[in-house]
Amino acid sequence: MTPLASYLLVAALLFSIGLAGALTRRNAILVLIGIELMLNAANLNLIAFWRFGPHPEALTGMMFAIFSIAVAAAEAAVGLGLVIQIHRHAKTTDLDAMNRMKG
Amino acid sequence: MAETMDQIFVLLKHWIVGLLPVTVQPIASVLLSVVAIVGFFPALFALTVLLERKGLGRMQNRIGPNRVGPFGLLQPIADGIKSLTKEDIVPLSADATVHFLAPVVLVVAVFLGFAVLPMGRNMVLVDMDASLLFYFSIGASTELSVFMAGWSSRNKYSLLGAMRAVAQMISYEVPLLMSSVAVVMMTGSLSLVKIVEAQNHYTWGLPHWYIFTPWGFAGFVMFAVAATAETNRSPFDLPEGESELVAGYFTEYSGFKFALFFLGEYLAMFSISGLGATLFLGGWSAPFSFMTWVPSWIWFFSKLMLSIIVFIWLRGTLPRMRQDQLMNFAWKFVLPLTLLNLFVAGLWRFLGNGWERWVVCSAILIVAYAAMGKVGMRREHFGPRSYHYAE
Amino acid sequence: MSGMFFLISALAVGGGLAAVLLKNTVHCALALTLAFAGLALLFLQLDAQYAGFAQMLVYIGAVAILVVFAILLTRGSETPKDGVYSRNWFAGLVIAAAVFAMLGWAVLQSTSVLPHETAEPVVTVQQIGIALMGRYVLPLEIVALLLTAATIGAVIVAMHEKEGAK
Amino acid sequence: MQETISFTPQLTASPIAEMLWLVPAVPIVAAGIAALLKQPRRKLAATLAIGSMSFSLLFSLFAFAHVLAGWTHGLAIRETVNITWFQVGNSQVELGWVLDPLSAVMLVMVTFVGLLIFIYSTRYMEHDENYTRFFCFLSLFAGAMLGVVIANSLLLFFMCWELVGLTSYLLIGFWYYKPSAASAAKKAFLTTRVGDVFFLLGMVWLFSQTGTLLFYNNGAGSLESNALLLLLSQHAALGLTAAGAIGLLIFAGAAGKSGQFPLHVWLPDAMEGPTPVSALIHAATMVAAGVYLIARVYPLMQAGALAGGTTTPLIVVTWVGAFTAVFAALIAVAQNDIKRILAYSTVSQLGYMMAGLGMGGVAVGMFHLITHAFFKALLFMGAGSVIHGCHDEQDIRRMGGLKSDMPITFLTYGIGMLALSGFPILSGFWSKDGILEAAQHWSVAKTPFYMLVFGALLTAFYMTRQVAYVFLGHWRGHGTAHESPNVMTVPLAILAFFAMALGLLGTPAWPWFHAFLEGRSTRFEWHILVEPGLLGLMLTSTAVVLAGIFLGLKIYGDRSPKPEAPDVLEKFAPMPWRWLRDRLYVDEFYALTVIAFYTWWARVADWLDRKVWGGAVASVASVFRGWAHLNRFLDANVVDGSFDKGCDEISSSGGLLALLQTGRVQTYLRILALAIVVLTAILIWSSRA
Repeated sequence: MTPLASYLLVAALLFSIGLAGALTRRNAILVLIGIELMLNAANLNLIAFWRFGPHPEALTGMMFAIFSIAVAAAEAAVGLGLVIQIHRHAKTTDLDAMNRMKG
Repeated sequence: MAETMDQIFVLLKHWIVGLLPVTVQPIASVLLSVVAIVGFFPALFALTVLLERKGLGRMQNRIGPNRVGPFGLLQPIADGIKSLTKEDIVPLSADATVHFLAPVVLVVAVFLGFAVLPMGRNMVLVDMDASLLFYFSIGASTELSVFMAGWSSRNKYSLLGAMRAVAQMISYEVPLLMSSVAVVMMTGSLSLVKIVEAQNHYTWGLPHWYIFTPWGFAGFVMFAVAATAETNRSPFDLPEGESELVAGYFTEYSGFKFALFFLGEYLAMFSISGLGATLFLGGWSAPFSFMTWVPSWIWFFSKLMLSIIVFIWLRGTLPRMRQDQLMNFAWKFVLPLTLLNLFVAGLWRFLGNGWERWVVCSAILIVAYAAMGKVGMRREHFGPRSYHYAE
Repeated sequence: MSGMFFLISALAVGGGLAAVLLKNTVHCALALTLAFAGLALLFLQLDAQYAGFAQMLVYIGAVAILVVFAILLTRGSETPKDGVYSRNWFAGLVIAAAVFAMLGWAVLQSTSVLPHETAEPVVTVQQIGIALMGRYVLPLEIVALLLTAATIGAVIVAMHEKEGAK
Repeated sequence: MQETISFTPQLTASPIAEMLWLVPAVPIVAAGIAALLKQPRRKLAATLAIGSMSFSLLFSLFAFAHVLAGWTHGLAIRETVNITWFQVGNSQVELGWVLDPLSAVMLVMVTFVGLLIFIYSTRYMEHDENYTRFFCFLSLFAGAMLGVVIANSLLLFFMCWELVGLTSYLLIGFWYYKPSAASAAKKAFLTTRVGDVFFLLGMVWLFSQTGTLLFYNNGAGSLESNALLLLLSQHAALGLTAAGAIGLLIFAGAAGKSGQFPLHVWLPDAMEGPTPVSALIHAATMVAAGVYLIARVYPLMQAGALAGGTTTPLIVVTWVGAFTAVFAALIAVAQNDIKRILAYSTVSQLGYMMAGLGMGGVAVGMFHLITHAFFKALLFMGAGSVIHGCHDEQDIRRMGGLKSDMPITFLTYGIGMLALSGFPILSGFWSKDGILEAAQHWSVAKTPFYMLVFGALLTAFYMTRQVAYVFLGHWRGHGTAHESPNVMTVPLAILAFFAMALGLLGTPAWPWFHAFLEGRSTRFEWHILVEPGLLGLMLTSTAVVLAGIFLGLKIYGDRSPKPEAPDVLEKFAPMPWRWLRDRLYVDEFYALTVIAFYTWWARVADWLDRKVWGGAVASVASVFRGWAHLNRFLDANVVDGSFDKGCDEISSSGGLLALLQTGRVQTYLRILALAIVVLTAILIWSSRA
């Protein structure tokens, strides 16, 4: 059976990929995508630790993951709503172009 | 005898698996079931198409297909051959990969859905603990395929159709889930097998199907509505409303891919009817205690076919809705009622076994239905409407 | 069994990479769903059925669709003329790499102390439900509140300034 | 005089005392509701205000009756209800209300006069489009004032006090579109604030010393013997005891509210508000609050006084009061605005009250407060009716001969004026006599007595002058004056009745009021009236008053019909007249000292901000800019593309140092990620070590 370390490594990889995406892409939506990836990586960590932890029956890690999934959904909804609104306002989703409070 | 008839497929499978070397047996049994499913439902699909065409024909004072074979029975085969041999056109500007992947994803997803449906006693491919959740999470991915189809073929009709379809599916997925959550509450399990078993009792020869309770009935009605919309069937078939956008998201599809979409649609219809039957109509359990000798799978499939017939009948009868009406209906009527239905189910659970719970629950639901009809369905939501064009 | 793991994680990582690297935004979104699916499978690998399905339902069913919608609404699908990468992509890349190095190092540092395989936990959905309604009922309520607020907020934020255009 | 067997104190709270909080609560709630009303709901707003006020009046009457019953049975009722508001460490802050003769009398007065004024304003304000807002403010004000009255904790007192200040600000500035009104409101607010700061200081000091702010708490209150002894044992600077110092601080607050000399400037300007407001604020309630405060904390003021002796705070109170009385009366002589004259007379009367408190004790001052409340309200409302009748004309030189045009107003106003100037057997006479008598017997000095007598003369004089200007002679205004409607005259009549009759409660022969407040029994003793000392005093004051009135009539009896004609006294003595007319330049003085200082200080601060800090920031920024320039230079000179990128990063991170606020999301994200890296590194190292 796969050891915990490999799961953690995969999670770390996904996390950094997401981070890279969030850091390098121009498009706000893609930044959001990167953030989603990072969240998922975190969830993977949680689940893995729950599975390998001493008390899986306590369900703590799993609950954490489930809640974070729910929160992530909310975050995505609001984030994308904001992006759409910004696009309406500034006619762009280019983050480099969006560095002023006034449009 | 009845026992063997009931379990015939299971026995058959065991017998075949028994012939194979032990090492491959687990894989083989799974494969067998898969093959059975993958083989059986397309056949059913063929039959259904014929049935639909004939039925519609009758409803429209036509005869329907009657040239190929006796009573046109071979029509499906002809159709199949035609669609297989047809040229497969991919628009130049289309996004070839996605355009190709879309129907595949759809069909795969829909097929996965069957894996958890108990089609008879001990006749379920995987009896997992969260099978209902699995079903819905798979169903969620069909929307994606629809979108892929619509977006990839670079065609405004396709895109509009896809948008409509996705919006509609998402809006109706909520009531679909909610109405089945009531059942889950009562059964205390997400496993479809357990749900069927919970309904498989009889008092005075009558079954304990959930449809025979106030909340169950309301839930079933709303489930049916949501399912119709989920499968883009008339009267909710705007996404492929040929009068508005040629054929919705598979305008640009032809030949085998089109056939796949067609197949996918019908399979979705089957699986969702199967789910409805499982949740509310007691799955494979017999309608009367004295008919339990009839094999369980017969019951399941008869229920399934019954609801298919209802689908066809609706399609032949009802006019198509308008997009805003559709949405209003989903969010302002069905969803609130399903939520209320959850509450009523809870009430039912805690009101004890007396006759009061019948009165109370039915009263609440009827009043709510009437009130919602009065308030939520007012004319300004459904009457003629002024169109604002995209600015 | 391990082979399975590699397959799945390859799927997830590949999806993630594609989601980050592809030029066409919609492709990115689709690749993202791929990554999500891979992650869900990983959850199943870890015997977290419920979490896995929830992941699938929420991410593939809702978030991916949302992203796609957002892309179409913001015309993000056509690639901008001045490249898809931001001005300082280099720094971003470096930093991301640094983060990965750091995390990986941390993991490898601690392989020895990490807990080893325990017996496969038998967690039924029922237990989860009971836990949700019992120990975790307060977080559940809060999350419910949050979701409501988020829904309303999203609707208000994304709503047209002038009413009408339905 | 009367035998002084003190009554047995009675402490347990009766149901009526338990529910006393309703008295302020109801008007405040009414105000809250009125605040939610839309402008056109005028009737409803007025009904709410008047209804709530009459409820309070009813309840206050019950409370009064309760106390009275107790008094007749020989009980000195003092029922307190205290609640712990919150706990700070081990000392807890308490609020509470008290029902004793003092608060009972005050309650009845405030609610009664207030109600009359409310009714009066329904008509006076009827053409104002902010009717609802007006009544909202009015009832809020009344509620706050009632809160002040019933407060049993200095803290609660202070809260309501501040609320009164706020609402007075709102009411004076009710016609905020008039710049004069707006500035007057600001002035009132700020000037009273000056006093309140001292008040707050005193309060904090009191709390730090005694650990409680309750007045009465079954022996644990701050006005009860233990606390007072404790305070007396403490010694502050200048040979004052803590009690004395706190008393002085509190008096500063009181002086601010009831316009004693240094802080009186806001009161005349406050006349910019609608006349009912002037009546409410400057007759019945707000200005009385200061006097009431002194009366309330009298034990503190008096602490350490030997029998018949006096204390530093009381002496200060007396002198300030006496001075204010004369000072304001002098100014009032030379004013031409009908309401301003009344305002200054209010100031001087408040001076009388203070002096009375300082010399004669609670009862004397309070008695004058009550009587004054009635006749001053009467005068203000009469003035309002005059203004109403003369089409919003306020300059008395443009009036005259109204005697025939508005008879009821003239009659009532005349009564009020006589009462104010202390015409025999009218209420003002008795209350003022009480003060004069106290002054006569004051042990410290006789000067206040003469000052007050002179003040009486002036009062009679300027009131006569005003009446002569307004009601006698011939009409000098434009248009024709008309009598006001009943809604306005009836309250006048009622008040007039009380202005006449109320004095009889406090004649030396039957000092019921004093007895009631101080918890003694009393009975008729005619012979006191003919005791030589008192008789002489009464005769002198009568003579003074008559002299004043006579002078007034003599000088202003036949006013020339030309409004522009200079005042008689002006011709007689132009220079001092101008001083008086310009209110002895107090405002100008403040403008030259305090305000000038503030503007100067503000300029200094501005300069500091601009030059010093701004310069510092600018220099830092320039340093960073130089750094960024350097980077750009390096950048330009390095050719290799990837290395170029790297330098680009460095420069952009240099820029990032210069101004962290790039507004670029990804910059922030990058910093975040870096932080993660660093923190993880630290974590691992720390765990390894």
